[in-house]
Amino acid sequence: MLDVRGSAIAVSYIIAAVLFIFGLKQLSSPSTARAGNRTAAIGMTIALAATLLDRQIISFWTIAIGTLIGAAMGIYFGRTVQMTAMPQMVALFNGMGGATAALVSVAEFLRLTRVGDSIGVGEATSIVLGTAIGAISFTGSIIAFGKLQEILPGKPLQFPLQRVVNGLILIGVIVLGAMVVMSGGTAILWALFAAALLLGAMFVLPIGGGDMPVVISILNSLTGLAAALTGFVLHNQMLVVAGVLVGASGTLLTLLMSTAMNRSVANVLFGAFGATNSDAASSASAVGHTVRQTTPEDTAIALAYARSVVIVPGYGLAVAEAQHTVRELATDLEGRGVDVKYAIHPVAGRMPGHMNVLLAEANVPYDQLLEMDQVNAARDDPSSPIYGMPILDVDRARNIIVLKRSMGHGFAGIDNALFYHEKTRMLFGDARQSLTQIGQALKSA
Amino acid sequence: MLDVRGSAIAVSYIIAAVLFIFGLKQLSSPSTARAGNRTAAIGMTIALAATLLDRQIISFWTIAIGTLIGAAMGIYFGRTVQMTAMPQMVALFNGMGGATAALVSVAEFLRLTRVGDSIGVGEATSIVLGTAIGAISFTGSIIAFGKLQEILPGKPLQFPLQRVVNGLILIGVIVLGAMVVMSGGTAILWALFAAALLLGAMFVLPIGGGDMPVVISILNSLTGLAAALTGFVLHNQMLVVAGVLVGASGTLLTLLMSTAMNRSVANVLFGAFGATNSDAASSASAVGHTVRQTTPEDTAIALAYARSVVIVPGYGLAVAEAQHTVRELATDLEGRGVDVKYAIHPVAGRMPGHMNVLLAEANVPYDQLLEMDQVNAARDDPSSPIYGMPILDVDRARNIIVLKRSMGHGFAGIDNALFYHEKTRMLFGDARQSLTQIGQALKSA
Amino acid sequence: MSQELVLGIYVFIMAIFVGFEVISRVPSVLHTPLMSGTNAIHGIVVLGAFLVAGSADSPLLHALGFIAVVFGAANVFGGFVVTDRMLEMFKKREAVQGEKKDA
Amino acid sequence: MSQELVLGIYVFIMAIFVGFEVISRVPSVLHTPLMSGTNAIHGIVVLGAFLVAGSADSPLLHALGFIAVVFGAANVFGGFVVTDRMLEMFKKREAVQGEKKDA
Ligand SMILES: NC(=O)c1ccc[n+]([C@@H]2O[C@H](COP(=O)([O-])OP(=O)(O)OC[C@H]3O[C@@H](n4cnc5c(N)ncnc54)[C@H](OP(=O)(O)O)[C@@H]3O)[C@@H](O)[C@H]2O)c1
Ligand SMILES: NC(=O)c1ccc[n+]([C@@H]2O[C@H](COP(=O)([O-])OP(=O)(O)OC[C@H]3O[C@@H](n4cnc5c(N)ncnc54)[C@H](OP(=O)(O)O)[C@@H]3O)[C@@H](O)[C@H]2O)c1
Repeated sequence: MLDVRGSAIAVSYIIAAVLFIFGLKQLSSPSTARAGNRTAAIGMTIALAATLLDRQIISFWTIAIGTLIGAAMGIYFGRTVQMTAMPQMVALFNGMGGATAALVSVAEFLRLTRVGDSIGVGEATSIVLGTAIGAISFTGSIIAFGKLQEILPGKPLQFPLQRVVNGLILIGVIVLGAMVVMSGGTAILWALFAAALLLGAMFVLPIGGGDMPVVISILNSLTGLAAALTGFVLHNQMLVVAGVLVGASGTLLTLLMSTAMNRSVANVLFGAFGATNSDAASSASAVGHTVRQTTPEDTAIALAYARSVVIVPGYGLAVAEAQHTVRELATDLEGRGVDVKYAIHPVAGRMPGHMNVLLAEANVPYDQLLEMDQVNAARDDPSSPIYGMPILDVDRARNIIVLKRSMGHGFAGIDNALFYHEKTRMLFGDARQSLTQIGQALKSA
Repeated sequence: MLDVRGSAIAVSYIIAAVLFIFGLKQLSSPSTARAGNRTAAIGMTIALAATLLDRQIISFWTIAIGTLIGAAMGIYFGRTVQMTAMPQMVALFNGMGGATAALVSVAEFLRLTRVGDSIGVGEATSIVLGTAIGAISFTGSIIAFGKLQEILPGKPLQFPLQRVVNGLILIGVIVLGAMVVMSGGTAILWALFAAALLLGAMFVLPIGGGDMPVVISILNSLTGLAAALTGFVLHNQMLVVAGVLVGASGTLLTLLMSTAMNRSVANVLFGAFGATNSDAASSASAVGHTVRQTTPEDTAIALAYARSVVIVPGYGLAVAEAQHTVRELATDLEGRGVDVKYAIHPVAGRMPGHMNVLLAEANVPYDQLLEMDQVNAARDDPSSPIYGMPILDVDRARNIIVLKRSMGHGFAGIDNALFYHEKTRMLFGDARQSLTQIGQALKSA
Repeated sequence: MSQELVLGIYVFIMAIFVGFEVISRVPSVLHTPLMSGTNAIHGIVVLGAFLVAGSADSPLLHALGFIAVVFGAANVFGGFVVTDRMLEMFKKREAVQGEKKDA
Repeated sequence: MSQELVLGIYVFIMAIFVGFEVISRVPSVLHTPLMSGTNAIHGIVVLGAFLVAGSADSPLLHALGFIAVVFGAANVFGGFVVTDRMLEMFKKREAVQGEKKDA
């Protein structure tokens, strides 16, 4: 039986869980999404305030100082991060959440064993899983952050027998976990913690930078799961609900991305995409098709006299931070009566929906962003690693203009047949510079 | 702690709950709906089989015989009922479910009090609510059945001070319930049961037959709630989940219908629709517009030379069981190159979606049924009781032909301005006869 | 509040969300089968009647249990049968035309 | 199985259904905010860190609790702030044009 204070805390948690769900429901429409994020934040505030009422808490100093420091860090980074660096940011915060879940699990174990009671199998299992999953999520996210921030090389880092070594570490984690559940022992739990930290790093290192969005999404759902497991240990159902909601979200986004990339999740995680197929890719490009170049001036004229222009933004636009420039160009064209639309591939950019955020930042209204509704699976080359991936039918356009700096291959490391298409003109140069030049040329056209 | 058998039962219940949810999910598409109903039935089978493993059960005779009789009744009625009589059928089955919930609640109370233990407040409250709601649902459904089956008059049955009397019965139920929770007492529970039975009947009697669909939907959700409460008493979470799912379904359908009728739920329940407004209705018809009649032959010619025909089926089509005749007529017209569609008002017929079932019975493929997407709220007469109700814009058609037997007013008891529209032609007679005549005339046209 | 009550409230609330989310996706074409299908599902309360009837040790409990089992079983069987009959009739254009060719 | 475990399983399963139903309605335009918003929500695990830090009675637990609170708080505050920043930018055509007129 809970006393009055305990009941008040329990009711607050229930309210928080409901607010999390309502917040996510509001996220399903652009017009209510911001309110939804705030609804969830209110739920969070209620839950954390209720926790402070808990009789277990005897000193507030550590909590206050820790929260101040953490909040300052979070708010600073959250306010200043560039929209192009969103994926890194999510990875970093996700790693922190994973670390928290792991540390809380370890601390609960220390507390429960010190009291001397034997821990139940259910609780011990939850602690072991929470520790392991949280730790994997922590180091995995840090490596993903490093790759996306280009502190670490984006190319898959591979060494001989890598899978064997990773398999052994995994077995080690499982064995240590089983030992903790069966016989307890703080030292073993610490060993498990260390092994899981290692596993997280080793697991993400061999995955190419282009696949990081999928990795982050998986790690996000793992952190949610770790939070839910912590909820089982703390007998806190609200934590279970919140954790599971996040887990479901991460799982759905992972499946969605791998569908949009036409690859299985296993292939993403273990395929070392962009490393193994580089031979095939370079041989394909050796066929020696001709590439046709164009100039900003010619492009401006083509655009000015077009009836309809579809802009297909890719990662290059984001990296060059040319979203504002393209928006200005589009406004100019619209002023001339040209119909302008944006067609966005579901995995353009560095995380799902990333391009939409970048264009929204540049004040493009969201009702002008077309989702790719007509996708056309599988085209010319069945031996290509991206064969069957949904593609935008840009080659149905009367003219195609590709903006990039070089004939470089990008993250995927594969040649693009579109560049050699007879309707294609390449406009080499940094995306922002090229677009600025087109804009100037357009003014005088 | 549950033993092995108890655990097996608990797991079976969890599986059943999941199957119910999956079943309802499958119900969201016509192509999987039938499988969904079967999924739910499998869940039901698993749950009932698991219940038989319960150690409490010492004799199977009553269960076996009772199930046989009940199943025979259910299957017989379920197989033989006319599709036009669907609403009555649902009302009848719903009443039986309500009765079951009420009887189980009463029996649990008898058992728990006989053991001599004092019942907890939570359990006592659940028992009281389960008994009262189940009983209200039982007699309410029976009265609704009687009205729809035309055993009872469809017109609202009213007598002086009706609301006062109903209010007093309601207060009685609440007082008796509070007494049971506070002091127990089998006699008081029986009194509560009786009062709730009376309340259910008295509550539905003053509601007009045209509003029965809303009433049935509310009673359906009440029975779901009663089942969920029984789950609290029996400490059976699966019952809670199943009951709440039904409750949510009934609530959603109720809201949907009252939106489609442009009336609040309170207005439906307490407005005695079709009784109070009859004066206004008859005065409107006294204005003396002219009505233009037509013949089956003229209708056939008009149809044969139309480019597009939209059939707007109403309850008259259902009552006349003319769904097959109209289907044949439509096939004939399609053979002549006429484009035929069905436009279905959300509350046409006697329950939501009823017309769709009737047309499906007549082999109309479901992709030919248009849902009313363009509804146009509020038209000519703001003093009309149905002012603001979504309507199909039939008067935008080049020609309108109305099939009914007379200038009678139907359930709602309101005159229809459409009948006096200059583009409207009335074709009096039973819908099936008229349609058959049109079909014959068409063959010779 | 007991821990069990707290957990029960979570189950109750989550079931409400599941119910509304799942059922709001059912198109209006299928509302009649939805109503009769959910109607069958609440018949699950017959398992309470099984427990009463199977453990009855007085004529009164026997009678209550028996009536409850009859009513509950009628609800369950009737509800599923009639829903199945309705849904059997829902066919796609091709299916309907295929059938016509067969006939 | 204990009754509490059974109830916990119900909560877990129902939460899975709620999660999938609710999140599958989020359009792909909003997937980046969804990811960072849910990322903030799992920061709720910081409440466990509060309990550890607030009840710590050894230097080790103090240290663990402190680090966990810092990390967890950064997750929560950073997650919500960055999501809000992103969603602030999503505007309808009229809103965007209205703004342009003002400027
Ligand atoms: N969004 C998701 O959810 C998601 C999920 C999973 C994987 N991915 C992966 O992420 C990648 C996204 O595709 P992507 O095409 O956007 O990226 P990408 O494959 O890395 O290609 C980027 C392209 O942009 C060009 N570029 C870079 N900087 C530029 C600049 N300043 N100006 C002009 N062009 C510039 C590069 O060509 P130059 O070097 O010649 O300039 C390069 O070809 C894909 O590999 C995809 O599989 C995304
Ligand atoms: N479906 C739902 O979910 C739902 C929900 C709530 C309320 N309702 C109510 O249910 C009613 C449904 O509207 P409704 O127009 O279908 O029913 P209605 O208002 O009862 O009208 C039925 C009409 O059909 C005609 N009719 C009856 N038998 C006929 C026959 N054999 N041949 C030709 N015509 C015949 C009647 O005219 P004659 O007597 O002149 O032939 C009458 O005007 C409305 O009152 C609505 O508010 C439905």
